[in-house]
Amino acid sequence: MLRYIARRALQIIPTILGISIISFSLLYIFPGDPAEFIVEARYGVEPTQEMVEKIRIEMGLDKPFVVQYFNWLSKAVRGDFGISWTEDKTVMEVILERLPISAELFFATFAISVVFALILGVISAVHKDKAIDHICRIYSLLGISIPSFWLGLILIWIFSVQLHLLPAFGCCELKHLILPVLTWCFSFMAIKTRFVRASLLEELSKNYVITARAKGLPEKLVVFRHALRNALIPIITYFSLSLHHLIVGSIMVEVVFSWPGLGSLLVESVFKRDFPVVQALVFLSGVLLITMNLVVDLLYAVIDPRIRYGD
Amino acid sequence: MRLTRRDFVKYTGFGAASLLGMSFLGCMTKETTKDTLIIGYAEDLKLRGDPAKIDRSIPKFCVLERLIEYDLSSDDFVPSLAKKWDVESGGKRIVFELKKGILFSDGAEMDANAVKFTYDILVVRKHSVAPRSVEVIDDHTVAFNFDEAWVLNFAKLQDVHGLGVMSPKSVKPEGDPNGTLVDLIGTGPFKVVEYVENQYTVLEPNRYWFEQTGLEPKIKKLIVKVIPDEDTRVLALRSGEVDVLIDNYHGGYDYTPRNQLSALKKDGFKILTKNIPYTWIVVFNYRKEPFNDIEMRRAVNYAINRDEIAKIFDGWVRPAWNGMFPPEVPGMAEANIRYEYNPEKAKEIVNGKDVGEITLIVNKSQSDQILVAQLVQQQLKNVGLNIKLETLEKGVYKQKRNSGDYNLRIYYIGGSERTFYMRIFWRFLPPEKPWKVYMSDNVTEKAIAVVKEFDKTKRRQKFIEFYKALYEEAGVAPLYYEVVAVAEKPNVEGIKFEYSEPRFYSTYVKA
Amino acid sequence: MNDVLVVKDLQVHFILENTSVKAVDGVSFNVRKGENLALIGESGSGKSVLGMTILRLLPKNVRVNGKILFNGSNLLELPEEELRKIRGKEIALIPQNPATSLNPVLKIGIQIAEPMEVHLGIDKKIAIQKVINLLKFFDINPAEKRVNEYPHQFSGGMKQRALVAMGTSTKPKLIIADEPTKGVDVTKKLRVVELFRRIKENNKLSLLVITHDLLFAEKLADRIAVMYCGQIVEVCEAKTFFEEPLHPYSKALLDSLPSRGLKPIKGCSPSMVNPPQGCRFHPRCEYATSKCLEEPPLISNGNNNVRCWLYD
Amino acid sequence: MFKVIEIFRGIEIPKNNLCRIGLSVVLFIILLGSFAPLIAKDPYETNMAKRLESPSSEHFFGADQLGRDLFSRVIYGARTSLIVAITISAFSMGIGCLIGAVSGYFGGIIDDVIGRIIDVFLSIPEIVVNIALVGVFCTIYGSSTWNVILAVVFTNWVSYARITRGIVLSLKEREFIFCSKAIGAKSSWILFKHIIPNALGPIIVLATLNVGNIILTIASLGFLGLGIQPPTPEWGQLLNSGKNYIATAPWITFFPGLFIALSVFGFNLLGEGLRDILERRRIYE
Repeated sequence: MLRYIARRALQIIPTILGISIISFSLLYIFPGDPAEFIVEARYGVEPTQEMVEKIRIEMGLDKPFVVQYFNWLSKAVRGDFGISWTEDKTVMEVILERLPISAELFFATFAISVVFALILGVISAVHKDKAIDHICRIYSLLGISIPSFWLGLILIWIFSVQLHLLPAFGCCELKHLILPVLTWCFSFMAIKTRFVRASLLEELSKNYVITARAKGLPEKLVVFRHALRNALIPIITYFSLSLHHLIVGSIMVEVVFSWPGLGSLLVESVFKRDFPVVQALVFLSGVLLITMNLVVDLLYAVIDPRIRYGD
Repeated sequence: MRLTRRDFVKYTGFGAASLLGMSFLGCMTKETTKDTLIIGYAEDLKLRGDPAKIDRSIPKFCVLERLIEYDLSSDDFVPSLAKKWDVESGGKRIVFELKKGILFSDGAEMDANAVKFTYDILVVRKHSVAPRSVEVIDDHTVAFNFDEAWVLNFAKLQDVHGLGVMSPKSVKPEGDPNGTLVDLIGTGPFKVVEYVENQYTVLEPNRYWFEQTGLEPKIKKLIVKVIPDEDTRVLALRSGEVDVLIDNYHGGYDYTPRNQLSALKKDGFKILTKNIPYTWIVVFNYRKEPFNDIEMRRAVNYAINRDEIAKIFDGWVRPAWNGMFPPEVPGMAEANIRYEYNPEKAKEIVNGKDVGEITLIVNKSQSDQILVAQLVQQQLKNVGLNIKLETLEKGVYKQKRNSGDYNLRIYYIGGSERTFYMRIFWRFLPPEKPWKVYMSDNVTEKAIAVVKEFDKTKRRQKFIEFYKALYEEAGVAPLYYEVVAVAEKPNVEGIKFEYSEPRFYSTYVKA
Repeated sequence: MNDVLVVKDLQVHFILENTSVKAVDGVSFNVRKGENLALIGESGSGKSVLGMTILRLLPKNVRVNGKILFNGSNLLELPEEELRKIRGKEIALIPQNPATSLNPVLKIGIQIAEPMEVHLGIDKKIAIQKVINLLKFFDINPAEKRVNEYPHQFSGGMKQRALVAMGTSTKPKLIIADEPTKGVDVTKKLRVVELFRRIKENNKLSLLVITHDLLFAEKLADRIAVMYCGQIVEVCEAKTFFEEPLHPYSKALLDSLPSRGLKPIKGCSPSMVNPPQGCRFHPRCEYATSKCLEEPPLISNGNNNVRCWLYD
Repeated sequence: MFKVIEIFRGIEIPKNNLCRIGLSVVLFIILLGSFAPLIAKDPYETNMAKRLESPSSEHFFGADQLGRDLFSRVIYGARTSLIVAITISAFSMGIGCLIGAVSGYFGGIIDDVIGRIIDVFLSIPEIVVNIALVGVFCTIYGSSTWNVILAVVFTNWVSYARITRGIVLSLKEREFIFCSKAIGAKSSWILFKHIIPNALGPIIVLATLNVGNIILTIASLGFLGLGIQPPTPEWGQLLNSGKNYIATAPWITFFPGLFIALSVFGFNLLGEGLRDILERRRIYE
């Protein structure tokens, strides 16, 4: 088992390197001199030659690309992404400030989506091809088709503008959370519902389910004790995989509701040209995704007895 | 199968009920405040870190006060913290006598040292509006030395980049102009009690200010909420999240979108506006084909129907027919300029000229300006000028502006009252910089004459000459005259403009 | 009433996107009390479908006509809940793929105990005790340890025995064993035969064995029913069948056995979507006449029934 | 085209409900886009007298902030979205399939390297990289439609590469490739005569679903103000410009969003339907 973990962990290293190259290169697509941008962004004045020179040396921008890359990478893996170009803070500080705000939105959405996706998915699978299943399926297609920013605006129009029930924007209280969570849930839940349905249907088509039915078990037991228990393995892993949405997972929702999380930070930073922050966010979200993949693989091994007790 | 429709109804019912419950909770937590005023504002106030970077608006009229103010209607510099002043060395040295007994919100007295400390923040940073040096003569007398003998020196002392006077205790290490801002302490009507970066600032009345003025504070708290996106700010006002929206009108961005003011008013919100010497214009790349040709510049001026453009804003702004500034600006009315809308003439000029591809660049951080640019594009198209519109992110706009990679751009001249003189300096005076809007030997010479002149009456004459020269050369194409606006809920009372700034010391919120 | 199960004119149609397939077409037979009936036929002849139809375990896209009488009640018309009480209690199914027919994430013990819990209302702990006894009976040792293991820890043969244990645990009246020798290599086939004999010793039950394995059927069956292309072509005593089969298909089938000359049946199995007209076997039949284009009825020939014009 | 029909042959498309609805929605959008000049008026023509007019028989969807006919802008928006989405899809398909096929076909170290690259691109969060890239491109070159195309293609080619590689790897083992090799066929011949036609089915399904996704991505970028710039009508950007009128002129927001949702839904339905058909075919075989 340990060897398996080690092997998988080693496998992700090249992928992480690849992502680091992509995120680092973001800055180097620039034909111009980043130092000038930094001066402008940081001091808000027209850059003079000496200021630019100073920044260039200070930030190591005078060194060759490869050297700069390795400098950046060696710091990045320790969580040091340098200093923000627009604020007198380290990039990590900027990100950590916003992380809890994003996390609040994400976990609320995640919790609600998981519960309802399980319920809907099971209902849909069990009543396959009946009206309720069609409704669930159409919903899950709509969920991935309806743009969240539009849905968000429509909800704002209904609940804030027309009914004056809920605030259209803002952060960190329960009332602020409802609309963004609702909006995000709509798509988040749809994908999950679809997955639950598909997984359960796949399990329900397996032979052991026929055995269970042949035993004369009540359908409830067939579904919950037999099929769902098996389906939970892919479901749990898939759900945990979506934890990667924690970082920059809901850009559009955050932007629509001005939720000051990491998604908004990404867009703001793009507009403010605070590229170290953009770099860091791209890198971190990529790394989180890869790591979640790894964790999920290992999780799979833990919850599936075939692997757990296997050799 | 036992997991039946009943279960489904049960679960969805539970879900719906919990959501409903949550929304009721949401309603309940909404507080009805009488003694708190919440302001929606675009920028973080930047009350930590570099003291030279404090936000240009709110802290500087709520927390800080300046030495002098500028009154546009009389074209006079008027006392504020300074009681009176003497101009020495032909204008290169100004000695201020400060008012006595003014207290900072921490109870310490405002004195010459505080003034020197404040302006040293600029001096040590070699800021472009910094005086050469500041001398403390005695506790209540302070002298400023400048390189040039210009009336502009006064403007520099109260321009946006200049600071309101702050206590040396505001920074760490204490009194060090290179220090870090930790707690902004000023003499203004409000003091900072809580600051959360990028989220909000809580201000409370400054007891000493109210004692001094004999006024009674009517609110207990002023909260400035940071909402960077303009649309979200408007929604916040509509949804009752904030009571008031005020503009950050320094540089042509981050204000309440003007094209929404009517809708707000229609829905019962109060809109206060004040005319300011601030004009949106089309800037020509006058060093480059085809707009190095004065005729072509005239053609554009003929082609633009300023009435239509003002309609975008439903009458909240005035169309810029009479020259580069609105008529109330010193000398403007007397200059008696009148732009003409004459598409036929424009067509005639354009007709037969090979002008190549013309690009119009616009900074897209404001939705207003994107609309204006699209309308300008359409109007120029009507006279036979096909324009390629490029809506650019703030940084690229600047970059293209700086590199001269454009033919036309949407830009602004002037600003709030106290930035009026400085903007003439920024826009028309040498040395040549990308943010200048038009410079020619004639116009530049006349602009310099304006900012040199200490005598008000003579200065007015020089203004007229400057305006006329610019008009004759069709240096710019003015579009409309901007206002400064406050949008507030109907129950907010007592916000009033002083110069071009909204003041809150007598504001209250009806229940 | 000597019959446990009577199947009358059973038709099973699979409804597909734009066509339907008759997997079972007009099948009638009966299973007598205490007898072993082997239902034989090539893969795809519809015999497994038939087995599943009896317990209504087929997917939802089928249409079933006819009657399946068990203890006098028609299984096809019973409410789901009533039928559930028969499944696993009165009629047990031993599914055809031991490897996939056990739930991989449930312990064997729990799975075997389930029918007892559900149908006999036996407490879980006691049921597990009974399972251990069953496991011992079917040579799954050490039973106390095995009962807590997962299916993947069992060998193929053990899984099958576990399934048999599960089926017999409630002492049903009829066991349907679906292809019990599928995937079992020749050397171990005898053990399967042994296994099924064992069930019989202890229970007065009937056994319906669905198989394509003639040798296995020979060892176990009292009677044989032969299926071809969704129809039963011959039902007869086992002895008769192996000595002198009536239907040309039965003959051909027996001739294809290695011990009897390894003579393959000419032609291919017909498609179920579009079966041949008349006698379904006639395109491959040596004795085919023009009459065979008409569908033959099931004709009695002594104790046996055969669907062939030859015996008209 | 013949090959396409061949692949889905034997299945009457109208029999599949998903497909039928999806196809009609997609066709509807495509027709709107192609016949925009016939259906709609000039989407650029301003008329300040009609500013923010609500929907009427003259302006079905109302008028926008400059009095332009919103209906026309939405219809022309279909054009923009489709053209850009199909361009992106075509580029990604070209690049992706080529890389995938090369990787799968030649195997060995080439496959290892490309496989790793594919892994990397599969694990980058697409929209994050899209936004970052468009942002950077805008910063350097200013806004243009090519920014959007480049940025999306950068992340989008990988799904094509993966699927082609998979198909090539599995086909490579199948008999008829051996047969071809045995009779001395050239690599390129095998590639074009066997592998690509066989990969076509799954790729068409992927592309259909992909176009839907891309429309959504373009709209998202447009909504953030990073996508296609005004005055060119594009749905996301129309939505963006309408969002500050949500209280007074909700139609500016409503209709473009509806069309985004409709077209994405259509492509998704069609894609799903085609996938069903393909899968069922495989089962039949």
